[in-house]
Order: sequence, then structure tokens, then C-alpha cells
Amino acid sequence: MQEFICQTSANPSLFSAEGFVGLIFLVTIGLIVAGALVATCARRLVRSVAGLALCFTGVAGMYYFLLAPFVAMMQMLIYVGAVAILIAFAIMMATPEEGDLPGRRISALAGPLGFATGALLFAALTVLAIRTPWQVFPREGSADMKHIGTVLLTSHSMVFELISIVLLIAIIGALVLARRGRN
Amino acid sequence: MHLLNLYNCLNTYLVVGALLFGFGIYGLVSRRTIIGMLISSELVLAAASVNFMAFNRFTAPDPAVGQIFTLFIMAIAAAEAAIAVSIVIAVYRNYKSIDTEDIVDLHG
Amino acid sequence: MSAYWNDVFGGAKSLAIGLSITAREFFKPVITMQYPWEVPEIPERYRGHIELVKNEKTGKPKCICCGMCMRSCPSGCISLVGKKPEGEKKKVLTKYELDFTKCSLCGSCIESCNFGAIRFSKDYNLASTRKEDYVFDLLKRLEEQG
Amino acid sequence: MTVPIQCRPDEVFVLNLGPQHPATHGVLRVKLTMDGEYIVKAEPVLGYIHRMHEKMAEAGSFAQFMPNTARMDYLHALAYNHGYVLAVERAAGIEVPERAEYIRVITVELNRLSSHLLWWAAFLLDLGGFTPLLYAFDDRERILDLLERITGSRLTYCYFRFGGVYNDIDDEFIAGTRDFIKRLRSRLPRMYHDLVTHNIILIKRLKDIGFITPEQCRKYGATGPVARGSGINYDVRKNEPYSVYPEFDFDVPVYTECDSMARYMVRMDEIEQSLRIIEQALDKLPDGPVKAKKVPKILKPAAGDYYAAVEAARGAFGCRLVCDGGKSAYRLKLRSPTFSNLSLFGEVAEGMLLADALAFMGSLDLVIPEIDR
Amino acid sequence: MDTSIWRPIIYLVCFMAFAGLNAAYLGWCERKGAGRIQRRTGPMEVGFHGLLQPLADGLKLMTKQLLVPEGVDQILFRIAPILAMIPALTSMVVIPFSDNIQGRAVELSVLMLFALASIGMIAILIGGWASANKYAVISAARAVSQNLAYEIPMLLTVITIVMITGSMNLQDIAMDQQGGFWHWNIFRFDKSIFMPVSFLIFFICSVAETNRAPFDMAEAESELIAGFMTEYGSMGFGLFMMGEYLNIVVGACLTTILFLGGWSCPFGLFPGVWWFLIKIYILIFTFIWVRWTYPRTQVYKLLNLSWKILIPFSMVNLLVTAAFIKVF
Repeated sequence: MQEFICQTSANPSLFSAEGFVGLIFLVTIGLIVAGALVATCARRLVRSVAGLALCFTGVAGMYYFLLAPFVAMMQMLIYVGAVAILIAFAIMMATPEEGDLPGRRISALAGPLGFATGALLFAALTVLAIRTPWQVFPREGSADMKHIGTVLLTSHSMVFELISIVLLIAIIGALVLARRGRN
Repeated sequence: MHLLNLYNCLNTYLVVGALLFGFGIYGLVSRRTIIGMLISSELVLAAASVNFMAFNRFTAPDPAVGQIFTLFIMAIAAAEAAIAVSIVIAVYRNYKSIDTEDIVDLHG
Repeated sequence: MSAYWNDVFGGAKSLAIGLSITAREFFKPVITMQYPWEVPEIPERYRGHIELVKNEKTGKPKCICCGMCMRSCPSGCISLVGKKPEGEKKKVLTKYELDFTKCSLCGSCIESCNFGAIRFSKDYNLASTRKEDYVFDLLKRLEEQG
Repeated sequence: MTVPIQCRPDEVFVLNLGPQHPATHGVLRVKLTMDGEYIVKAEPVLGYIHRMHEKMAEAGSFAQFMPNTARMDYLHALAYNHGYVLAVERAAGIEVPERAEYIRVITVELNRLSSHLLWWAAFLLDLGGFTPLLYAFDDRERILDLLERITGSRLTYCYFRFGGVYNDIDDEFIAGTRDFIKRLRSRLPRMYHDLVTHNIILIKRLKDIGFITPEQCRKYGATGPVARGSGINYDVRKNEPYSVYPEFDFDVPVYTECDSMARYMVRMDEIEQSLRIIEQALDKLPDGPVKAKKVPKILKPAAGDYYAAVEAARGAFGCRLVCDGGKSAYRLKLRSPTFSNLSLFGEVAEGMLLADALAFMGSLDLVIPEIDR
Repeated sequence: MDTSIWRPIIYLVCFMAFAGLNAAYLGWCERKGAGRIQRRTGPMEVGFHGLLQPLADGLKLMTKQLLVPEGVDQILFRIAPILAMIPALTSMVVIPFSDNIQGRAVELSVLMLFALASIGMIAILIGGWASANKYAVISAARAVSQNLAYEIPMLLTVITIVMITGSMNLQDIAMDQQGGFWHWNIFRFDKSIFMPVSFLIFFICSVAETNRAPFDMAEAESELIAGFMTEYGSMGFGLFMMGEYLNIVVGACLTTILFLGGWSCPFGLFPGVWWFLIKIYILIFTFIWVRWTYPRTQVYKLLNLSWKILIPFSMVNLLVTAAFIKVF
């Protein structure tokens, strides 16, 4: 199976440093799967948000494994610290009462249909990912913070500007939308 | 390829990304409330980020570009969440519900 | 705008003054009393529950069982019984009970007594979990006091 | 500032503040209809410690009701004693010796000080400042020690009698009171004003919060510092003088800002005025008996309708006594100031934030047993 | 076997002990300090001057029944206190107590502390929500909006420090300030004339971030009883309290490293961990001192303070620092 891109093909023991790291990685995957499961299947929306936060924490751990600690930290800060909390706030403000989710009216089909679609997509993507012989390019830059900063402000400065504009528009839009209710 | 060596393989990350994507799609279809759909769409975005980061780590020539893209996705996700949450609140004010089936008036 | 700067600087100053006051208090001696180890001095007129006064000569209570205290009490917490022993003119107190659960320590009984037969005690540290403990037999108490 | 809010009924929720809540000083229950942190409607619910004081007055003799008066407002018990004693004295036509009147004024004002100090402490506790409580209690304890020396009790004094007071005061009490006045005067600017009154956090929390118009005061019959903080210059001691108050030179602090800060300032100024009154009373204290002679043990006032009002720490306390010639009152109506002051709460608290409403409630200086009587 | 795995674990255990003792004895310090300020004695009965009081309290909390009220979200209710505790504990790992005492030298340790703090926020939110108590929900909403509002000036201030040092590593930031107190960031007038102001802003923000008085909106007992902890008893409450005290320790450590030169001596002599400890305990004492001096602010006034005063000031400071660095 040469199409696997594995940086090392060693077979570490569970009690070596590498094995321990591998174990932590498995825990990370577990976090992601459990979080995603809770986020999509929990009946209470608050639990979904908790699951989402869990899943994001796992994803942050995964970024750490992908040698991008900065992105991992940002993932925690932005997703766990901001997005999840924002959604939890929305639930507090916009849920009439807990537990009024029985009786799925016309959407009885939605669950199975969704599951089928999701499973199909997952299977297709997995097969695609495994079957494709990914081409590896030689490394040119380093992945440290300084390099990211330089790139962000030179060759990719447009992205940086765009992010700020998008965020500004989002702030203004959110204010306009949410403020209207209270006079 | 060993269970404890998974973290060095590109495919692991791609499969996890696909899994997140699948969960996201499942949630998007099956959830009835806007907030539930919002949560699912965050999962989809996370899946995309994971893929970006994985390719960035294993195949891309410049390892900064993928990270910048992921940061960009994060900003988009945050903006999306902010807008979506304010829409949820606005909708809730008008319809007293966040159930997608109650908001049929939006069909225009 | 000047109000803004006033808030910022005046506010910061007021906060600093507050901190300086509490800092000074920090180094001053303690003023509280460590109650079970130190006890406060009970003033002369302290109104505890009532107790009977002894006639110094006879060693018997001064009470002549007129019942004025009983009648003047707003909450009816005093009950006393006096008996006339054989061959005596005066009644002798045989039972004097104070139901302290009802007493509001107003002192009406003491004021109504023309003979100075009852007075306020200095008991302040009463504690019990049973209400029966607060029905005092004052006659017995007087005897115990010796 | 209060902003009128329009919201639909299903967006609000009901929050029961009390009867067991750290901010309600006792067993007051306020039913709050909230929209988020904004109060849509506030409804005080009373009656948790109603003890039928007025009915009890009809059951016992006049003297037997005396201890009850101290149990209404236990923080300014002597003023309530005073009001009741005044009404009965008016009914029975008892003359009070001058020394007794002076002693009454001294003790009532000392008691007012202790009440204001406790209000200050508890108010700061409502606002989340714990330390000032202990500083105020340091001073208050000294007042209680003084009063305990002469009355024998620390809270429910029951010191006044028809036609005088229970016991004379002694030189040690006078010296102690003078020391205390000096002490409090020296502590007021630093421990009270510098630490708290000028504190920016406190000012920000009290300024423009709890706006009571003079009209609202009149409508609900608010008196005392609440009315004086809204610019109504009404003090029973000045407007309907009783006892020997006309002989003293003191001011009635009035603030026209109508907010919580104004009420706070009124009380802080009243502390200084009370100190002035006590000082003058101690200087002018005449000799003589402290009890009128020939006050019958069982009073039987002539049939009629009598009224006496005093200025208690929380406002005008009125005592209306209807006698039918018997040895107990035919009817005793007690007008307690806090009841009127609390009635304001519902109207003023509408549209307020929860935190502001509690600061406002603290500035009303509520004593719940007095509301329920 | 590579010792590098065990090093963080050993440190974690040590820091857990340090943190646990700190949390317990900070409670004692708080009570004693409050007592002294109020001219009382504070705890006196258990042990010499009440020194065993924290143990007695801990024992009491641990032996009490864990009450889970009816109607709460069982799982979230139980998870929340643990979740409040873990990030505070984990934060200790990246804090350098001295040049050689550090659990794990993380390159982005400043960022990591903030990332972990966001978990604490989620914990409060979940705890408040799961309690199914109106007071708890209001309190959780308040706490989180307060934390979010104060994170902005805090991060802006941290960015100035990061700009000055050119590193996000706490170790580097502390190393940069070695020597006398004139090297400390608080007195770096050559980098920005507003550094003391910036220190003040950071300190205020850390008070607010740890939900301490005068910013203890979440636990405003006169308004919200005990806030998000209303329904918690026994060790659930205990864990929340421990998390709170740990956050104070972390906040004090962060302030010390960012502004007060970490483990350096004010006179440039014998730098070492003791200086670090002295500094953090002075800061913690200041936390206690501030708490027992002021009344509580009001939630909107608090947000105003952040948006109208702290954020503009820290932004100006950021710009001034950038200009200074560019010019000099």
C-alpha cells in the first residue's frame, strides 16, 4: 500500500514516547467522534453545544498533531471560546422551553435520509481519500509562527484584509439583525 | 501502519475529516431547529479545516498557506455563527420558534 | 468629553483612596471580642429572664404571692402558686414558673411588683434544643443559688 | 435610567425574589416578571411575618402593648415606643417631666444613628461591599453599649413609660455619649465618605437609579428620607413638632435629585444632624424627675380619638388610638412608613435592571416586620 | 525510556498538589485578610489561628452528599465543576516558575493560557444552564458576557507585551525582563509611555476574568444568590471554588510574568523561584484587598468600563507601543 503517506513506518510500542503520543492521538480522535456524535444526535440543544465544544477541542488537538500549534490555539480560542458560547447564548435566548422536541411532524423521513446521505458521503470521501495517490511536493518554507506572520502580511495580505472586512461586516450585520427587537 | 502510528498518516486525518463531514450533513438534514443546523454546519466547516490542515502538513510545499486558509475558515465560521445567531434571535422574536417548519412564511 | 476624563481620573483617585483606607485598617488591632474565651461585661440594668429575690433575713423568697406580675405580663408567661400553711397569716410561695419561650423581656412584671421580689438575672448564654428547658422553675433556681 | 420596554407576554419569565433571598432583608417576597435582566413588573408580596400587633393592642392593657411597639421596627425601636407613648399620653392627659423628654430625645436620636448606621451597612452589603458593614457595626456597637447601659437591652429597648422613662441616665452615659459623638464625627469623613460615598463604583450604581418623583411620593404617602430625597421638605420633628424638638437647632436635609444617591445622602446628612441634636440635648439637659407622678397603673383614658406621629428613621410613624374609656384600646391603627415606601417599589422598579432594582430597594431602607406589623 | 514523557506528568502532579494547597490556603488567606481589613480575627478555632480550617472545610465538602436536584441536566450538571477545574489546573503546566521550573515549555504558552481559559467559560455556562435555576442561568449569561468583554482588552494588552518581546513564550517574556526592576515591562518607558497604565488594565481585566469582586457579577449574592453555583453543594461547589482560586493563581502568575519580570529580583540579585512566589502572593493579596474594599459594580456599568475605557486605552497603548518600537 504505497499510496499511504506516512512519515514514519515504525511500529512503536505502547510504552515508548511515540506510542504514548499515538495513544493520545487515538484519544483525540475519540473526542472528535464522541463530540460529533453528541452534537448531531443529542436531543437537547445544550448538550449538542457541549458536544460541539468537545469536538472542537479534539480538532484542536488534531491540529497540534499536524504541527500547527498556533492554529490549534486559535481553534480553542475562536471555536470553544467564542462560537460555542455564542450558540449557547442563542439557545438561552431563543429556546422556549427545554424538551419540546417530541413528535417529529413531517420530517419523519429526515432522520434516515440524513443518515443515508451522511453515511454515503462519508464512505465516498473515505474511499476517495484512501484510493487517491496524493502527490507530495517538496517543502519550501517552515511552519513556525514567524513564517506564518510574514506570509500573512506579505503574499497573503489579501486574505488578512478580507478576514477583517468579513468580521466587520458580520459584527455590523449581527448588531443590526439582533437589535431590532428591543426598542 | 499501526494503530499507534496513525498520527503520522495523511489518510487518518482525511478519514476523520470525512467523518466530520458526514456527521455535519446528517445533522443538517435531520435537525429541525435552526440552531441544530448551525451546529451541524460548524462541523462541516471543521471537516474542511481538518482537510486543509492535513494536506498542508503532508503534501503542500509551503506549510504556512494551509494554516492561513484554516484561519480564514475560522474567521468565516465565527462570522457565520454571529450572523446566524442574530438571525435566530430575530426569527425567534417574530415566530416564537426556531423550528424550521414553523418558519414557512420565509418562503416569500 | 470632560465628564469622561473626570470619570476616569476622579474614579481612579476615589478607588485609590478606598484602598488606602482599608490598607490602614489592615494594620490596626482587632476590635472584636473572641466570645467564648472573652466574655462581655454585663451592665447593671441588663434584662435577662427574671429571677426571684431572697429575703436576706429569712432566706425565703420575698414574694408574697399577690399575682401582680402574673397579671401584668403581656404574654402570660408567669404562673405562680402560693399556699397558706397551717397557722400562718401570709401565703408562702410554693411554685413560681416562668415560660421563657413566650417572654419578651419587657420588664412589666418587675415594674408591677411592689415588693422588689423579682429582678432581672444576668443569664445571657442560654441554649437548648428542647423547649421544655425554657420553662424555668424559679423557686428551685433560688434554692440552687443558695 | 428606566427605559420603557415593550415585549410580548411569552418572552418574560417570573422570578421570585425572596422570601428567602440574601437581598430582601427578611421575608419580603417580590414577584418579578422579567424580560432578561429587565423587570417588567414587580409585585411585593407581604404578610409572611404578620403578627397582628394592632389586634393585640385591643386585647391587653395599654402598658402591655408597649413591648410590641419595639418589635415592629426593631432597628429604631425607641421611636416606635415614643410614638405609642405619645399617643397614650395625649389620650390620658399625662404630663411628662422635662428631663424625661430630653432623655427621650437623646435616646431616640442615638437609636436613629444606630438605625442609619445599620441601614448604611446593609445597603453596602446589598451593593456587594462587605467591609463597610463591619466599620459601621464598630460604631453601632458603641451606641448599643450605651443604650444597653441605661435600658438594659440592645435591640428591643422598651425604655419609655407613660409619663417618662424607665430609668434615669447617669454621668457615665453622658460622658460616653459625648465621646461617641466625637468619635463618629472624626470617623464620618474618612471611614464613611471617603471609603464609600465618594467611591466611583457606588456613585455609578446610585446616580440616576430609582427615580421617584415628588408626585409619586405624595401618591403613595412616602415619608422620611425617601420623600426628602425627592425634594419634599417634610419632617415630623419640624412640621408637627412633638416632645422638645422645637428647642433644638437642626436642619432637615433635602435633596432634589430624586434618585438613590439623594436618599443615600439624606441619610448620611441625617446622621450629622442627629449628632447635633444629641449634643444640644446633652448640653441643655435639665435636672428633675424622669417619671411623672401619679400615673395610674391601669390607664383608662377618656373615650375619644387620639393621634401622635413621630419621625422614625424610615419616615413618619403614626399612632392613632381610639379609646372607649376601657382599659385597653378600642382600636389602634399603626401607620408604618416602610409600608408606604415599599408600595412605591412596584411602580418605580418597572423597566429597571435586576441589579439596579436591588440597589433601589436597599435605598428604600426596608424593615419587613414593620411592613407586616 | 525517554524522560520527556514523565516530566510533564510529574510536574502535573506537583502542580496539582501546589494548586490544591493553594486553593485551600488561599481560602484561608482570604478569610484572614478580610478579617484583618475588617478588624476581625478571621478563623481562629481549628488549629493555630485557624490554620487547619481549610482541611476541615475540605473534609466537610468531601463528606457531604452530592445533591443533584430534580429537573437538572444530570450529565452536564456533573461535568461542569470538573470542567471548571481542569483548564485552571492545566494552565499551571505552561507557567514558568523559574528559569528551570516549568512543566512544559510551550512555544505559544501565552496563547495556550487564553485558549484554556475559554474552556472555563464553557464550564460556567454549562453549569449555570444545567442547574435549571433562573438565577443560575442569568448568572451564567452575565459571567460569560463579562469574560468575553474583558478578554478583548486583556488580549490587546498581551499583544503589546508580545510585540515588545517578539515571542509568545512566557519563558522568553520573563527572560527578557531579567535584571533590576527597570527592566520589567511595567516600567519599560522606552517601549511605551503607557506601560503602567497597561499593567493596570491587565490587572483589572484579570480581576474581571476571575469573576472576583468588584466584578463578581456571576456571584452577586444580593442579586443572584450564589449565581451559577446556586444549586451546587458539597464537592461540586468545592471544585468550582478551587477552580476560581486556581484562576486567581494563574492570573497572578501571568501578570507577574508579563509585567513584573517573572522570577527576577527587583535589584538584579539572586533571581529565583522565591521572587516569583513573593510577587504572585503580593498580587493575590491585592486581589483580596480589592475585593474587601469596594462595592460590586453593576453588570452594564461593568461592560461600559470595558468597552468605553479599557478597550480604547489598550488600543491606544498598542498603537503607541507599535510606534515606539518602529521609531526607536
